[in-house]
Amino acid sequence: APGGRYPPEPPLLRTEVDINQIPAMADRLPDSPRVIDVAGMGREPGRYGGTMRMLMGDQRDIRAISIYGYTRLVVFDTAGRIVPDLLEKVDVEEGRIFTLHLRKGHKWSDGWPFTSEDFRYWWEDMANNDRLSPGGPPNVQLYVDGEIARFEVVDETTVRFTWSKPNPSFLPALAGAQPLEIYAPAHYLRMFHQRYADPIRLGALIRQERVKDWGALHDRMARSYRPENPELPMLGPWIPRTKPPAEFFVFDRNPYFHRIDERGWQLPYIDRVTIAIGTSSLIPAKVGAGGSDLQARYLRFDNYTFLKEGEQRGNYTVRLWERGEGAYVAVFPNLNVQDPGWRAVLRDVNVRRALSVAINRRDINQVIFFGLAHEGANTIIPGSSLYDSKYDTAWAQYDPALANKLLDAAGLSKRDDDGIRLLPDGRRAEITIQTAGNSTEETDILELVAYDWEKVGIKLFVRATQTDLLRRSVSSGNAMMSVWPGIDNAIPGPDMAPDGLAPSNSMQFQWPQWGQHVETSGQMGEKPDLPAAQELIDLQKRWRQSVTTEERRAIWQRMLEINADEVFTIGIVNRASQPVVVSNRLKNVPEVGIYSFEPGAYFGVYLPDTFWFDDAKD
Amino acid sequence: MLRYIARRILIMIPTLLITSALIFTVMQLPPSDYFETYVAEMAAQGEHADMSRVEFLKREYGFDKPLIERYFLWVTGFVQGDFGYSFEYEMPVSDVVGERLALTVLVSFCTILMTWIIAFPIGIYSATHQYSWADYGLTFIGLIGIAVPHFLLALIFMYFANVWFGLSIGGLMDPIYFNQPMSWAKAQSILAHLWIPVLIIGAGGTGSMVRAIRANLLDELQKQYYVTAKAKGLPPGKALVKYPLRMSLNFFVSHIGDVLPSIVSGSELTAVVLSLQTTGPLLLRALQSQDMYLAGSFLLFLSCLTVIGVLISDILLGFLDPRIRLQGGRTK
Amino acid sequence: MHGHLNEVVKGVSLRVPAGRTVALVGESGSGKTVISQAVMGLLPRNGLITEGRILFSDPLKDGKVLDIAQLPADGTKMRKLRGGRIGMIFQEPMSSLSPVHTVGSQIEEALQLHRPHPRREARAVTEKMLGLVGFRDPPRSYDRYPFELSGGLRQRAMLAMALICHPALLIADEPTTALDVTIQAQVLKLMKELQHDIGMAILLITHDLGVVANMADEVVVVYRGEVMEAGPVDDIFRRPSHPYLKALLKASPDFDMKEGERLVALRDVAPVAPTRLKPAYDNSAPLLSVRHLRKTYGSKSGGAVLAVDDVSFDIGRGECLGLVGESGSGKTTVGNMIMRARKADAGDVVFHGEKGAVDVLGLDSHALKAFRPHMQMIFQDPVSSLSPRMTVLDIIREPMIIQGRGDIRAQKERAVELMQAVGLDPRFLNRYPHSFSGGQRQRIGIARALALDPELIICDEPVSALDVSVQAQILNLLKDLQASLGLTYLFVSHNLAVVHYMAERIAVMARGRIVEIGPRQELFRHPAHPYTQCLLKAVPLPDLDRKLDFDIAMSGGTASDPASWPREFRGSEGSPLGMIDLGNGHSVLAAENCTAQDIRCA
Amino acid sequence: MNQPVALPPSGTPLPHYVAGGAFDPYQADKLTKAQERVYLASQLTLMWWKFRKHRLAVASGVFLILLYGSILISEFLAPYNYQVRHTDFIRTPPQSVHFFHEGQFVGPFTYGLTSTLDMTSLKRNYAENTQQIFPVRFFCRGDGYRFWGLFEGNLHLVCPGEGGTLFLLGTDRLGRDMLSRIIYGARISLTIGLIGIAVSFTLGIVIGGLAGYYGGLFDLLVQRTIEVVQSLPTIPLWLALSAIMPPSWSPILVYFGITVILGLMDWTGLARAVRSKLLSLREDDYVVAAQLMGAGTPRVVFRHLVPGFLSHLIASATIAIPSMILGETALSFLGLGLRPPITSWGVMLNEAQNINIVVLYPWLILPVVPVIAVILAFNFLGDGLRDAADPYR
Ligand SMILES: Nc1ncnc2c1ncn2[C@@H]1O[C@H](COP(=O)(O)OP(=O)(O)OP(=O)(O)O)[C@@H](O)[C@H]1O
Ligand SMILES: Nc1ncnc2c1ncn2[C@@H]1O[C@H](COP(=O)(O)OP(=O)(O)OP(=O)(O)O)[C@@H](O)[C@H]1O
Ligand SMILES: [Mg+2]
Ligand SMILES: [Mg+2]
Repeated sequence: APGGRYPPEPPLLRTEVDINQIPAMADRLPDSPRVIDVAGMGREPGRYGGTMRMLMGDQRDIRAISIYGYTRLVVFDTAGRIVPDLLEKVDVEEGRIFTLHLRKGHKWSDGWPFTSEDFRYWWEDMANNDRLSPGGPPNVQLYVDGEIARFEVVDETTVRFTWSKPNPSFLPALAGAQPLEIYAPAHYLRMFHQRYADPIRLGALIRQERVKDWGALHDRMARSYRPENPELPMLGPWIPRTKPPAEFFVFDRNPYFHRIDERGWQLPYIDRVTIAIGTSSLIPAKVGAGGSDLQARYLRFDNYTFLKEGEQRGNYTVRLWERGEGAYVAVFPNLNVQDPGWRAVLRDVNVRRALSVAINRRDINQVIFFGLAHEGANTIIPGSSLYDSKYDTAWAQYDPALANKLLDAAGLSKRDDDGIRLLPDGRRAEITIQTAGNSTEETDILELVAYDWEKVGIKLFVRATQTDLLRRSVSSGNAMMSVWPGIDNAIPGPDMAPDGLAPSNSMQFQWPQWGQHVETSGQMGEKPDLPAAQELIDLQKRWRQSVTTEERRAIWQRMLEINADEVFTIGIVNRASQPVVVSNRLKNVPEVGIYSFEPGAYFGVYLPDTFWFDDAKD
Repeated sequence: MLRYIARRILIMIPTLLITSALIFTVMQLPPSDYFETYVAEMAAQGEHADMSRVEFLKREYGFDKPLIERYFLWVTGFVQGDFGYSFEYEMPVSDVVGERLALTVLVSFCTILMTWIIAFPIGIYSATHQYSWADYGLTFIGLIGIAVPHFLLALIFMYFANVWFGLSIGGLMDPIYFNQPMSWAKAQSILAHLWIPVLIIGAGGTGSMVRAIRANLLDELQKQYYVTAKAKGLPPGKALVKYPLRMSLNFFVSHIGDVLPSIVSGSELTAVVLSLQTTGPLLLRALQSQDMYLAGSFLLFLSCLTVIGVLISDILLGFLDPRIRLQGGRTK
Repeated sequence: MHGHLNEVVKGVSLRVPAGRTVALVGESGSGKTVISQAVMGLLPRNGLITEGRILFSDPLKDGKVLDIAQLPADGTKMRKLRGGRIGMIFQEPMSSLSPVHTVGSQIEEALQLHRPHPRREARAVTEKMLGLVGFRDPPRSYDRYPFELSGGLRQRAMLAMALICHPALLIADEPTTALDVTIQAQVLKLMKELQHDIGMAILLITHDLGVVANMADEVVVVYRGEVMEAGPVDDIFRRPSHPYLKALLKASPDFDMKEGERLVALRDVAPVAPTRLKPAYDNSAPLLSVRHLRKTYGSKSGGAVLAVDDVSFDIGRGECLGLVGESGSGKTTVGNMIMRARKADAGDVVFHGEKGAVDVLGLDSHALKAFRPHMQMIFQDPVSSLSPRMTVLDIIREPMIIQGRGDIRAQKERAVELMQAVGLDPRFLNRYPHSFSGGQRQRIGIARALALDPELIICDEPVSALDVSVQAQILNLLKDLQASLGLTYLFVSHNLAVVHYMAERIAVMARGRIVEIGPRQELFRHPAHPYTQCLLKAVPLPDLDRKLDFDIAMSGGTASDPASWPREFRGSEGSPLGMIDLGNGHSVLAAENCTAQDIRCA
Repeated sequence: MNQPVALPPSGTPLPHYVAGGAFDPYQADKLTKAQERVYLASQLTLMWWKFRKHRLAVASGVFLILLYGSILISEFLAPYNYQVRHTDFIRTPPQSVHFFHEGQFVGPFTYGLTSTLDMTSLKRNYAENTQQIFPVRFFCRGDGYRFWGLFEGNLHLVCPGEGGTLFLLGTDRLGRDMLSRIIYGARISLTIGLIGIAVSFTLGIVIGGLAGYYGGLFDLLVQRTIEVVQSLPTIPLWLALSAIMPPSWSPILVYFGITVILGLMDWTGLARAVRSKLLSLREDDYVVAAQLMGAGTPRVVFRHLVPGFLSHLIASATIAIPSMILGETALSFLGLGLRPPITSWGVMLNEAQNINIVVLYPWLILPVVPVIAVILAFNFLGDGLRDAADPYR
């Protein structure tokens, strides 16, 4: 260990080490652990111990531990660069040959070595097994133009994935908040696999778990993203101790976690994380009573004042982070709407621009966000190296006169007695916008938008449905317009796939049919017939074949430009504030940060394993 | 009597068959299914659902089979005690429900008990002291219990219980006792938390019950047989309970069967607001996310209880009023 | 005291000495019941004592005097008195019993309250009491519900309840109206015995001057809430001086009345104007023929009750057939079955209307509705047969509304007219039934039955709750209608004098069968059946010189017991019973192989 | 009237007493025409006379009539148009009306409001500016509205002074006047929900009544139907409904539809109560009497039997009213109820379902007050009706 001083054992593990249940720290760590320079990050190296309490609204939210833990083969750092994490290093040749080097001596949470065998098992016995994955390896990132990767085991700690063409989305996928997983704890899962397991024991297990067959059993036991199986060996900082169903989940430190701080202390500092499940609407109240040590999920901006007033009592501080979506709320005109009249109107770029400039974003920002959000289009935000304010300001000014002019130009110049414009086919310009109605903020914003639009002669009706029904009616073309947050990842680097900017899948609210067309390689959906959309598709294709970062940057910029200019989606505000409640005892949580799922895994990039409690008893 | 019960139990079979078919159909009615909701919810959090996994699961759960077949699989399973598999929890329904049932029964039982213990004396008092100040006052309080939405009451209570008594917000116990085996401390924590849900869930019920008892009793207080009872020299309280009160309980007994299903279903919306670890929120969530078998089996279980409850209340009605027992079966 | 509108009892003073019987007689609605309620502290909600005292001195407490009027109505003191020291028999036994408790338990409750016994013993005592008041099978009757009992049986249950505690004062409000004379004699005797044994004082409220003459030591006559005349029974019967009392005595029917003689009512009322003409009819053809009616009631305890057994009779047009008999012998059931209010198990009922014969039991619901106006019924229980939530006006109008007779105005006018005809003040029209006295309610029921001008009326004890003067008025009214409209009656009554006055022919029922049927004179003069003979012997007469010999009459419960009858009238294996014709339309139920001669001799 | 007779001491024989005075059996009989009118009054008239005596019930009735009257002219009564936002006055606490300024009578007026933004707690604070006085105006021109959506108007009963504000119950998160929203909200809250009650009551009484009256096979079928209906899961039903409701339907229409369906599913409890009561009442003599007069089933059931159960019906109706007024709260939980910009008490309370509001902006909970008031009023009205229909009073 650096510094020559022998680091202390974490209190939670001391007894076990003492009675030789588990090896001492030096033997638990890989030969070359990942060293996190805590002080170098401007933080304070910490102390072991303590329990971090968190609250969630649903049992499935326990996957937060895999997200916040953010342990991947490779990870994004706060600057958006991909760096090795579990891996010692990655070699990339020609953008198509990926050689992954594992850390020697790295162990699963049960102490079993983490080796190439775990990759092989996944590749051969899971991804290419007829029962577990009937159609071959399921993940799109493993294919390039329909070609599947070639997998080889180089040696005990080295594996290689090879394609004949470049695959720029491979590494970002491995680093994703919801990652592409290409390994599994073979030594554990074998006992559920028909190929390896003793049939009698397997049969007993199947009965015991009350599942249909070994496939279902294996599937259930192998899930790692939502850690429901406490037996499953893992690699993250905290490992589950509770078997669902439960209301309270405990996660204990992983004795074999591969990161250390610069002093040689094994991370995480915090011994234990707990997640209590309860009604989501009560979470702000519970947090306000000091019920959570680190909480952002289920807190909304409008809880801020309440939370602020409870700071004393709850012994916490509320911080405001910036949200990382392209838009807190964006309006998505459906370019594939069934109604031919409206389709024509919405495909007219002037109409979209007009609708955008007709919105008084400042007013909305003031009324709802105290002016703390940023008024702008649905695009990337300054944290991204690709950011340029021109994308942000394009057609985002408040200019009703311009809006009127544009609408007139688009052939909506006639109005009826109420001042509502008439479509070319004579109908009133009444837009029904569908929303999943998730928050009052959204409802309020829509109300304000409706007010603004009415001034330029467009009437807006809001209709709320369930999320799934909303998707359904958008993709079937019933919905003419919908509301949803903007681009998921608004701080991308050029190496991240620009999928959100071009038609790429059927879940895109602005062009579901075109997206589906691309997604299914033309088997379903509609062929895009708007030149701008076609260009976006081509650009995206080019990105997929690109090799250099520079090339990709250019593609990104062009795509952003097109999106900004065509106003396919109408962002209202972005960089909205996200309250983050941090216990006063909890150290190393950044004052400000970007709260976003992709990239960054919410707290993940800020390395929660380096957070610690100042009152922890050592 | 035994024959009557046997006959009724026989009739239950077709009833439950129809009910199960209807439940199954209604569960299918929404245009989407569990997986669509699942995908949509994932997307709402910026996550992408693994479509191939969804396909895998759909096959696992037999979504490729025709509806009828799935129905029969479900019903026959139900009869054999296999209640199906919850999509959301990915485990057998009985495992999901199991734990919560005890707490639900506890909460509902206390609630019902409280409702009765409070409502009966007050209802009787209000009826016998009609238009006294106490009657007005109790009416007023009862009506507030009915009129203020439960969620608001719940929020207010929980917040102030937290600020003043330091009770943890929501839930039936302090979070540290979750997952722990029952202990004295845990029981105490449960008791300390129980009163809020009991009070809030019970508030509306108590108010309504008081009103109903009062109204029904007022009708009976004038009857000649009550005079006879008094003429015998029965103490007023006893006379009241034995004669008019018993007669006025007709409405109450006809609903007593509902207690059975409600004891296990737990008041859903309120339980959600109160974040109780009862079955109510589970069922609600399952219905919303279209976790078919979880919701369906639970509902079918509830309707079994409904049917049994109706039977019980019919039997009790017969005991309460021999006119029904001896002549009720006849067609006019 | 004040009702909410009117003063109903005005300054009545009376006393009931220990061990004696005071009879309170008076016109229906004159406040007798209210007086008794006041004594018990059980006045209805809208009544209160405005002035006066009610003094009670309990012989057990050495005559310490208590003013009941001052006691809090539901206080412990009052409760001790009620039931224990003062027993009360309510006028309407039918509705005074709780429908959901067995009669036995209701009686036993009173016993346990004031004379606690161990459980088993209590039941035995109760059953004994049931037997004393004439229940045939006490252990079984203990477990029966009031609605399973006939009117008379319910009244006996009430009696048992009041007597079981051996009260110091018994207030008996019309205790025997629903009982046939033999049982009546038995019950009266029981009361007398108790009086003798424990020195019980009795306040007897009754309309039956015969009972008064036989029971009372002193008599108080009230009229409109005021005492008209009071004195020892001798003075009252032998030297009546107040015109009201004189009228009363004159108005009671007796067996010595001549054919066609009219009763003298206190006041005459204008007869109701008929709404239809009297049809020309042939008196000989029956209007209603009843054949082989039969009804069995299932019972909870498994045992079935054969209530009506092979009953057949005819009623000619314009005729009045009297139906008398033992209480609980199935008279009401017969009436109900004819009316299709109950399903008959077997038998035929044919109604020979203007449009030919109608098979009443076979009518479908539609035809039945159209047929209803031809037959109407006056119910035995005047309380429960009036919808408690309808005003009298609506009650009387209802049949006209249902059958679509006339417009609202016409209906209202007719209602007023009917009220006057039955001797009720039209001012009562907007009151609810519960605020009427027993006799008043009964008259409402009569008015309702008359509203449709039916051809046949089944009168089930139509005048039992009426004092003799009003009774005379009603009977005259019925007779007038019979004459002017050709109305036909099936007239059920326990009061043989009334039946004698009304009926041309009389049928006697016992144990579910008609035991004797024949023209009035014939039957009264030559009763053939032993039960009929008993009946006639047991009639109490309002004549101090012809007092009832309770011991002779006291064949009571046994009078109807076939075991006590001569062999000829008992059915046996070899010789089934049949109707034996005695000539003159007089027949009697006897063994089929008997002749008229055998019977005359028996 | 006779003087009460003195009774002889006990033990002595009763003397023969004969009342004096004239005896006229026909005394006091004839009615005058006016009397006759009174005594021939119909039952409804009688009930009305009785009802009038019940002061609280009459007051409640008047209150409800006024309230229902108010929904005809909500636009006029509300000081503001409920949709107008006051961006400068977001979440203003209720403002008080003053009469005296510096000890001097001015008549009703409000002070000006100055707002400051507290950027650390992100809260808007409001203070009265006693320099500015805005006398409240009456019958004045204020916010424009479309009366019943038909014609324009701007007349109001009260308006704030020129340039001033009059937020008697404060404003909500968008700066809309709460009082005005409550006044407008009454329109929906007092109408649509009650339709559900009407539907479920009609069904409950009719079906329960017939089952109780007929008994036997019919009763059996009805009972089984009730069991089945009670078992039907409503949420998937709503989900399905909300998917098939034509998008062109206005939210009110959708809500209306849902209420009716809610009513269609909600009759079972009442039906069971009615049924079991009738099972015991149907053997009573007066029922038989009615049948003997030829009364058909509907008449027997609804004229004779159901009135005996009226108290319970009235009580259950009053109990059901709150759940219907607030019905949309439960539904909006599923995204199905009414939503803004439509305003109803339930919607407003639903917006208040938030810890922030309970703690920081409690005046947003005020819509419970009209709900409680309405329910109390309905209840006392029900009491009055019950008593009026009660023959024993
Ligand atoms: N609850 C009541 N409300 C109003 N008036 C009543 C009430 N009860 C009785 N009355 C009236 O008081 C008067 C006396 O009634 P009461 O019952 O004492 O008569 P009664 O002498 O017993 O007559 P009957 O022989 O017919 O039973 C009657 O005119 C009756 O209408
Ligand atoms: N609903 C019933 N259930 C069972 N038994 C009944 C029922 N109604 C009447 N009974 C029995 O049937 C027999 C005949 O009753 P019914 O009422 O016809 O007698 P009744 O001749 O009218 O007597 P009363 O003169 O006392 O009124 C009685 O023994 C009675 O107990
Ligand atoms: Mg009387
Ligand atoms: Mg009878």
